[in-house]
Amino acid sequence: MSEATDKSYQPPAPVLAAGQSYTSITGKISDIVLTPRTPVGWGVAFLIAFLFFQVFLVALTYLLYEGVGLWGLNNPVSWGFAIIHFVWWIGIGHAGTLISAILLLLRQQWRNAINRFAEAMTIFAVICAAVFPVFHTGRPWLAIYWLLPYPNSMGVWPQFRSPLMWDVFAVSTYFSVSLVFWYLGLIPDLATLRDRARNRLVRICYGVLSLGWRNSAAHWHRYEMASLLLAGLSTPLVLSVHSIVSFDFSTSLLPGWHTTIFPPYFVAGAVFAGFAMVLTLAIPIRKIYGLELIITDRHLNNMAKVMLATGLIVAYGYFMEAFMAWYSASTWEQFMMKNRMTGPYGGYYWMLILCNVIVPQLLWSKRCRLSTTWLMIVSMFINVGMWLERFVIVVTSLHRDFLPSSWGMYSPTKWDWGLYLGTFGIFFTLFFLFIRVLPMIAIAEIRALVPESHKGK
Amino acid sequence: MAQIFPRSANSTTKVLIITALVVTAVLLGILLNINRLYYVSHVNIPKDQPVAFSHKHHVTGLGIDCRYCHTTVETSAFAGIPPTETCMTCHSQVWTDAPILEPVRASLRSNLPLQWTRVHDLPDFVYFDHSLHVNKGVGCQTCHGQVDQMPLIWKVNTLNMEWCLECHRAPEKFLRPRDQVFNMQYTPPANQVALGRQLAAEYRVQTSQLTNCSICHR
Amino acid sequence: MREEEFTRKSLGLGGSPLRLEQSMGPEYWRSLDELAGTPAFKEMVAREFPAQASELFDPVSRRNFLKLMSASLALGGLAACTVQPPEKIVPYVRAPENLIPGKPLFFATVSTQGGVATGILVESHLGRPTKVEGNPKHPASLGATDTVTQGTILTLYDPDRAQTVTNAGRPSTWDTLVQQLTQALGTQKAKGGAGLRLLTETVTSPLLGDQIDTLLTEFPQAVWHQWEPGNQDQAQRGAQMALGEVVNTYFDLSQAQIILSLDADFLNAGAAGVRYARQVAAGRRVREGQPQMNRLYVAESTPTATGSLADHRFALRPSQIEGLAFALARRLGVEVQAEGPAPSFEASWLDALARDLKQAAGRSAVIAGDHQPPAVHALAQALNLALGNVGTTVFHTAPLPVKAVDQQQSLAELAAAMEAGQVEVLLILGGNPVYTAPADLRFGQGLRQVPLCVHLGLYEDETSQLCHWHVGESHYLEAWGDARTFDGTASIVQPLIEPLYNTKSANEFMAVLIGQGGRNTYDLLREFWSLQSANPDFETYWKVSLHDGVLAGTTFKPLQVSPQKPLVIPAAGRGHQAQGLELALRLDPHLGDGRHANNGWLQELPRPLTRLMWDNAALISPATASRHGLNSEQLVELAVEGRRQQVPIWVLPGQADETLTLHLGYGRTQAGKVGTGIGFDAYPLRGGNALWQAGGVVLNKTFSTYPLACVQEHHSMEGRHLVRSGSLTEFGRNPNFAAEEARDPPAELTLYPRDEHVSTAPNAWGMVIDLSSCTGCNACMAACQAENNIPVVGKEQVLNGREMHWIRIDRYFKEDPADPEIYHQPVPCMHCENAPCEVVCPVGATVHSEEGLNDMVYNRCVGTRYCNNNCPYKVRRFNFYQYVDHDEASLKLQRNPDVTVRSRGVMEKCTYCVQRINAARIEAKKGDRPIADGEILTACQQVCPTEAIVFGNIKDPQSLVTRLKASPLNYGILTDLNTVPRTTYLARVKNPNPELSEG
Amino acid sequence: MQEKKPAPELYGLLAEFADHEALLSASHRTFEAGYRQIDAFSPYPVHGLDEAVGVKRTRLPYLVLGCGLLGAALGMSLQYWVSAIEYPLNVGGRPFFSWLSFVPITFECGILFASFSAAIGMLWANKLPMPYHPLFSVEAFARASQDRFFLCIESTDPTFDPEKTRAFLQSLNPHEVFRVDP
Repeated sequence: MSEATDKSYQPPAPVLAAGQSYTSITGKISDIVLTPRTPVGWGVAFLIAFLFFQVFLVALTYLLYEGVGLWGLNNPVSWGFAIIHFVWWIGIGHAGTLISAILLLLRQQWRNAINRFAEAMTIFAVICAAVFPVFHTGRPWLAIYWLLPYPNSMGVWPQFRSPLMWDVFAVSTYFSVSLVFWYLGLIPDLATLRDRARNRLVRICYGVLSLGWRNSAAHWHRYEMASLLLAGLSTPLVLSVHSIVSFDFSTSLLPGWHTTIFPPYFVAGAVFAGFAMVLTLAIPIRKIYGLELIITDRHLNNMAKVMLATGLIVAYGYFMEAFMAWYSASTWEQFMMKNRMTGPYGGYYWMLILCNVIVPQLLWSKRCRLSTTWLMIVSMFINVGMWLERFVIVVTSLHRDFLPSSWGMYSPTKWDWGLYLGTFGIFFTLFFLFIRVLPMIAIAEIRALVPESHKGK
Repeated sequence: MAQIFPRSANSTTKVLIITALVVTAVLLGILLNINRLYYVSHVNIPKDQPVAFSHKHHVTGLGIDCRYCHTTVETSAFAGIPPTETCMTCHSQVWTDAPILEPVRASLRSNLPLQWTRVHDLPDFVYFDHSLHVNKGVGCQTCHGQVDQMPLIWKVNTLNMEWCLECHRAPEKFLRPRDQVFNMQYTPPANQVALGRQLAAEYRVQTSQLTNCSICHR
Repeated sequence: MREEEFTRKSLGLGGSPLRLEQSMGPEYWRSLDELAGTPAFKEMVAREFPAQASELFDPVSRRNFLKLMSASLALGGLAACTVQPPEKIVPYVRAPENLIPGKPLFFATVSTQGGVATGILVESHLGRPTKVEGNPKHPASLGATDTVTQGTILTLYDPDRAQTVTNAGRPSTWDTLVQQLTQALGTQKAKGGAGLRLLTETVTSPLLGDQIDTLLTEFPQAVWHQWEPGNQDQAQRGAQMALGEVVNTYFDLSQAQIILSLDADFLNAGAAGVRYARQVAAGRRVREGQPQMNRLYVAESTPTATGSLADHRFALRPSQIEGLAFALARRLGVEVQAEGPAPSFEASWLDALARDLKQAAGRSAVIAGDHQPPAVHALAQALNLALGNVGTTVFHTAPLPVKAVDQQQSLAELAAAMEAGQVEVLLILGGNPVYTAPADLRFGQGLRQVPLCVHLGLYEDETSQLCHWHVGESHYLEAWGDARTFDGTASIVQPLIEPLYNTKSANEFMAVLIGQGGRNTYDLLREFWSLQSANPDFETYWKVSLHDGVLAGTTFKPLQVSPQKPLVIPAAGRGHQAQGLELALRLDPHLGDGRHANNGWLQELPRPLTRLMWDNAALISPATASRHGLNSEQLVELAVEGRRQQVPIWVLPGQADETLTLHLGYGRTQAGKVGTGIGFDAYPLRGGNALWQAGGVVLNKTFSTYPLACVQEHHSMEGRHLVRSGSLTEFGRNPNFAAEEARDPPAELTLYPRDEHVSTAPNAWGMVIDLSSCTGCNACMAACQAENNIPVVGKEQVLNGREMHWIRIDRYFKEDPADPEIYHQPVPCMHCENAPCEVVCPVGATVHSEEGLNDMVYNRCVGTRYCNNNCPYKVRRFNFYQYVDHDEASLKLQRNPDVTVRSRGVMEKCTYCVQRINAARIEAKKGDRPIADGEILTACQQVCPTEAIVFGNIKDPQSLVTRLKASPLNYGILTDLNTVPRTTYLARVKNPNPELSEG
Repeated sequence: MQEKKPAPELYGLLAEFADHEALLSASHRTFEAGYRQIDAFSPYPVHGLDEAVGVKRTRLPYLVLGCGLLGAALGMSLQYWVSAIEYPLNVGGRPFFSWLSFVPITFECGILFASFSAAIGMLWANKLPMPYHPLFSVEAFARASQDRFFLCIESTDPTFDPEKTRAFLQSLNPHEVFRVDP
C-alpha cells in the first residue's frame, strides 16, 4: 500500500538480483553445507545454543523431580509461563508454513528465498512449544499418553469437548504436516548435495535422504502437484491451529478469555510474531553468509509490509476487546478491562500497546522497511510485544476473576525462566545444526528464478 | 557420476520399509495390551501362602460355606479373612499336630497374626463393597471363579477397570438369584439376560448409576 | 482403601478393650485386665504404634508395615497402570466381638477446654480414632463441636508429643521416677509436706479432685496451686462483688430476645460456645418462616465471630466497655458505688439499647467477656438481676472447678514461695507455666530454685526444659478420666485407644503419689462414681453413662443468688484508664493459650476475620494505622509498663480506634517441629494489672517488615452480589429482595437440548448455606480437613496462594471501614449442573454423576489445572507438590480410610463428602429403602454449631434442603454464568433496632 | 522391477543440453519423432516439459480428496462413538454427542490424512525411494540436479534403434550424447 501513496513509484526490485546463473546459485548455497571446514563463528554460536539446551535439561529434570510447585503458579493463577510460552512459540511457528503455503498458492515468487529456513524455524518452534503443555501438567508421565485416544484396559477415553484435546490434535497435525512439507521441499536439494558431495559418506547420507530423486519431468510433475496440494491443505491448517489455541481461552468463561474475536486476532498475531522472528533470523544470516543477492531488499520490504498489515489487525483486536468490554455492559468484562489497564499488571498492558501497536507504525516508512537495522529493532519489539500479549491475556485475566475473595498475584520463579531460556537452547541448537547440514535456501526454487532474472535486465 | 548404491538397493529398500511397518504394528499391539497380559495382571497364577490352605479341600471336600470364614461378606465392604481362632476351632480337634499347620498353632501361641499374601488386590483409589454386590445377586464365583476347585487361590479375572465395567454396564448378564450367590455349582440358565433383567428390577439395581465415577472412586 | 485398612487393623490390639466397649458385658473387663497385663499385649501396642525400639525385634517389622502403608497410600494417587507392590493380609489372632472390618465405630467421650468438658463422639476405624463429632446427647455439644476440638485428633498422632519419661532431657523410666518421688515424698511426710507444692490447670475432674484431696490430707502442709491463662478470675471476682459469693454463671439463650455482649465472644469461645451458638442461631431462623428474631448487640474492641453476627456492633476501646456497663447500670436503675475515677461513657445509642433491654426484661441477657475487669462482670450480674433475667436466661451454680481459686493470686503465691526457696518438691500436672505465667512473676527463675520438680505434659515444652523430670502425658483419647461441663454435668473421658507412647494421665500420676499405684484408672473411676451415685442399679447406670457420654443426674442445682445492695466496686476491681494507645491481649481462637501451637491444622486455619494463618499480629484500625503511619506487615515494638515485644502490624477494619489487639499462644520456643518459632510471643507484654488489657501502650515503629500469610487479601465485594442481606423489616416488606439482585439468563437461553440429562436416580444432592447463621468460626474447615485427609502445606505455600482447604469462609467488609458490616460466606464446591470445570478436562477426570455430584476422579487426573481456571468459584485445589506426608508413620494412622489420599500433581475439591453418601446409599440399598432426610450429614454440616449448612436430597419435596431452597431468601452466586449451582445461599437477615437503624 | 525382466544390453541414450529452451524444443521434436519411452531431466521444474515428454496428468488430487474425507469421517465417528456410545458421561450438562465441540478434531484429522496421502502418494507414483538407477552411472548426469538439462530415450521404446536414435539425438545439437548401460 505504501507504493500507492508514494508519489515516486518505481517497479519492485527483482526477486533475484541480476547476474546469477544456475551454477553460481547452486554453488553458493550448497557450498555453505558441503564445505569440510566448519566456520569458527558457527562453532561458537552452536556452543552457546547448546549451553542453553543444557539449561533446559536441568530445568526439566528438576521439574519432573519436584513438581510444578517449582513455578510461580498458585490458586487463582493456575496457568502461567508454561502456557504463555506455548502460545508464544506456536505463534512464531506460524510464519514458516504461512510463507510456504499461502504465498505459494498466491504464486508469490519472493517466498522462494526465505521459505526453507522459515519452515525449519516453524518446526523447531513447534517443538519448543510442545514442551510446555506436556510438562506443565501435574503428572506428565500420564498426560503424555492419556491424552491420546487408544483402546486401554481401563475402558476410558479422552474427553473430546476439551479445547486441550483439540490442541493435541491441532498441534501434532500441524507439526507432522509441516515436517512432511519441509522434507518434500528438501528432496531435490538433497539430490543436488548428493551429486555435488565429494566425501563418500556424505554422498551416502544425502543419497539416502534424497530417495534417489532424478529430476525427471515426470517426477517434477507429480512433485509440483503434491506441493500444491500440501500448500492448499496447510493454508487452512495454519489458520486453524492458532484459532484452536485461542479456543483454549475463548471457550472458557473467564472474563478476558471469553471473547469471540480471539481466533482471528490470534492468527493475525501469530503471523505478526512469525514474520518478526523470520526477520530476526534472516537479517543476520543474510549478512553473515553474504546472501544479499538471494535474500534481497524486496524480501525484507515485503515481510515488513506483511508485519504492518497483521500488526494493524492485532491493534484492531486490542481495540475491539476494550470496546466490547464497555459495550457488553457486563460487570465482569468491564472490571477485567479496567484491571488490565490500571490494575497491578497495568504496566505490562501499556508496554504491550507500545511494542505491538505504536512501534510497528514505523513500518509505514519505506526507509525503515529497507533499513536492516530498523527492521531488526522493530521485529525485536514485536517479539517482546507478543510475549507481553500472552502474559497479559493469561495472567491478568486469571489473577482477578469473579470472587474477590480468591484474587491473587503471580510472579514467575527462576525455574519458570529456566525452562523458557532452555527452549531457546532447543531452538537454536536445532537451527544451527540445520544451517550446517541442510541448504538453508531452496536451491531448485531459486534456479527457477534465474531465467526471469535475466529477463529482468 | 558413479552409482552410490548397488543395484540390489532398490529391493532392499522395499523390504526395509515393509519390515519397519510390521515391527511397529507388533510393538504397538503389545503396548496396548500390556495390562491384559497375565504376567502383569497375575491372572491364573497361584500365590505362595504361609500355610498351604486349600479351598478345594475345605469347600468341595468338607463342604464348608464361604461365610464360615469370610464372615463379614454380607455386612461389610471387606469379606473378612478368618482370625487364627477360626482355624483352630477345628484344628484344635483334627490334624492337631500336622506339621503343615504349625504356623497356625504358632500364631495362636505367640499371638502374632498369620500373614497371607493378597491375591485379589484392587488399587487403593478403588472402593469395592462385598456386602452390596452379594446382596444384589452377584455370585462369589462370578468374580472369584471356581474357588472350590482351587488348591491354592488364584485370580481368574484381571480386575482391570474394563472388566468391572462389563458388569456395571450390563448387570443382567451376570446377576443370579440371591439364594444362589454362594452356590459354587451354579450355572447361568439359558434365559440369563431375561432373568437378569427381572432380578435387576427386583433388587432395584440402578444400572444408569453404575458407571458413575464416584460409585467406585472417591 | 478398605483392604489396606485390614492391613492396619491386623496389627491392631488383638482383644483390646477399646473396641469391645459397646458390648459392655462383664466378661469384657476381665479380658481387659488379662490382656492389659500380658507382655504380648504391650508388644502388640508397641508394634502397632511406632516410636518404640521393641518393634525392631519382632517379625512384622514396623518398617515393612510402613512400607506397605506408604506404598499403598502412594498408590492412592497413582495411575491405574501402576504395577502394585505385593501386599499382605494380616487377620486377627483373636477377633474382637462387634467389630466389622471396614465399618467405623463411634464412642462417646469428652474433650476439655479450660478444664470444662464438651461431649464428643469419636469415629474409630479398627482402633484408630480418625474423626471427632459432636455428641447430640451432651448439653454443651448438642451434636456440634468447635474448631479446636476438631484439631485435637491430630494432636493425638503428633509425632512431636513427649513419648516417654525423661530426666534432665535424657530418656529414663517411669519406675526410676516413682522411686525418686516416693523418696522425696518420704522426706516431705516428716514435715507434713511443708515443701510440697502441686500446680495444676483448672481441675473440674471429680476423681482428680478427690485424689488431690487425699494427697493434701496425707500432707496437710502441702499447697495446691492452679494456673491457666484463660481462667475465670475476673468473672469470679465480679461475682464476688455483685453476689457476695463465687458462682458459675451460664445462660439459656433460647429464651433470650435481646442479648448484649460486653466484649464477650461467647458464640465462639468458652465452655458452652457451641451450645450458645446453636441457641442464638435458632432464635434467628426466619428461614423457616418464623417472624421473630432475637436481637444481638455486641460491644467489642476487636471484631469477633460473635460481633460479625451482631445486629448492632459497637467498636469500643477496652476502657470504654467498662464505661458502657456503668452507663447502662445508671439507665437501668442499678445503684453502684464505684471507687476510683468516675466512669464516663456516653453514646447516642445508649438510650435505645437500654430501652430495648428493659422492654425485654426477663427475656434478655447481658454477657461479659472473661477478659473484662471484675467491674464489668459485677455490673453484668447486677444488670441481669435488675432485668429479672436470672432464672429465665441466666443461671448460677456452684463453681465448676473442684476448688475455685483466684488463679492469678494462686500462681503469684507459688512464685513467691519458690523465690523464697520454700518449695522443695513441685509437681506440675499439665500446663506450661514457664511460657504462660505473667511476665512480672519471673516464674522461670523461681522454678530454678526448686530442688525437685516434675512436669507432666503432652509435649516437652518450655516448662519441661526447666524441670528435672518430664512425664509424657496421655492424650485424652488415650486415658480414662472425667470432667464437668458448663452446667456441672459430669462425663466420663473414655479412651479410644491404648496410649501410643509410653505416657501417663494425671489420674495415673496422682494414683502413684497416693499409693493407688497398682490400680488402673478405670477401676478408680468406677469405684468413685459408684460411691457418688445413689442409683440402685449402678451397672446399668454406668453402661448408659459411658454409652451416652453423660453421667445423668450430676448436673448442678441452680443457686438462688441475691444482689449486693448497693453494689460496691473497689478500685482494684476497675479496669485501666483510657490513655494513649490501648492493648487488648486475647487467647488465640485456634491455639488458645498456646497449647495447640504444634497442631498443623489449627495453625493453617485462617483466623476468623483476619483470615491470617501461621502468625499473630497486632490488629489495628485503618484510621489509627494511618494516624500513626503504619501499614500491614510492618514491624513495630510495643512497650507496656516497661515490658517490650516486637510484633507485625495488621490493619483490620472494624477494630476499635487507638486499640491494638494481640493474640496469645505464639512465639513458642519449645512447641515442636510445627509450632516452634511461629508468630510472636505476647506473654512478655502480659503481667501485673495488665493481664488482658492495658492503656498507655508505647509503640515504636521499625523499618523492617514481616510477611504475613493471609488467605484473603481483598476485603470488598466490588459491588458484586455475592452476599445479599436485608433487615427483618425489609424482608417483611419485600421477601424476594435477595432474588431480585440477580440478573440470571432465562433457562431456555441455551444452544443445547436441556432434556439430554434427565437423571433417573432417586436422589439429587444439594446444599443450602444460611448466611444469617454463619459466624465464620471455621469449624467446617477444620472438620472437612479431618474428614477428607486434606494436607497441611505450610506458611510458604500459603503465602504463595496454595492452601488446600476444600471449603473456605470468604469474609467481606461492607461500607465504612471504621464500622463495617461484616459478612461471612462459606464456599464449598457448588456442584454446578452445567459445571464449567468438566467441559475443559481433557481426560474426563471430573464429570457429573447421576445424583448431580461433580465427581473428581483423582486417579484419572493428569493435572492440567484447566478446570481450576474455568471454575468461577475457585473452589478447586491443586497438589503443586507432594503435600501429603507419606513418611510420618503416626500421621498415617489418623487418615480416613474411606477417602483417597491424593498425591502430587492431582486436582482435588469438595465432594459433598461422597464417601458418606456412598456409605449411606449402600446401607439403604441393602435395606431396600430410600435414604432418609438427615441420614447423610456432610462433615461441615455435622460440625456446624449454628446449623448454617443444610445438605440433602432436592428431589425429596419433604427434605429440609428442598424446603429451604423454596424460601424466598434462597439465591445462588454467579448464576448469571448459567452454571446452575447445587449449593445455594440464604440471604443474610439482620434485626437492627428500628430506633437505631432509622437514626 | 528392472531386475525382473531380462536385462537388455542398453538402458537408453542420454543427451545433455545447456538450458531449458533447448531441452524443451528437443523434447517436443523427440516426441513428434514418435518416441514414447522418453524422459527429460532438469535441475528445476521447467514449465511444459511434462506435456512435451507426454507425462499423463497425475490422479494425486483424487487420492488426497478421498483420504481427506476418510480422515474427517474417522475423526468424527471416533468422537461420536467414544462420547455417545462407548462411555456416555454427563460432562457439564453438554449433550453426549456435542458435535459442535467435535468439529476441530474432525477437521484436523481430515487435514492429517490428506497431507500424508499427498506426500506418500507422490513418492509412490514416482516409484521412490529408488536409490539405484542406470542413469546415475552416467558421470555427467550429476549435473542434472545442478545446472544441466538432459533428455533420455530408453531402449524399451519400440522405435528405438541404437544407431538411428543416436543420430536423431545428435540432430538436436546437444552438448553431448551418452550411452546409458542397464
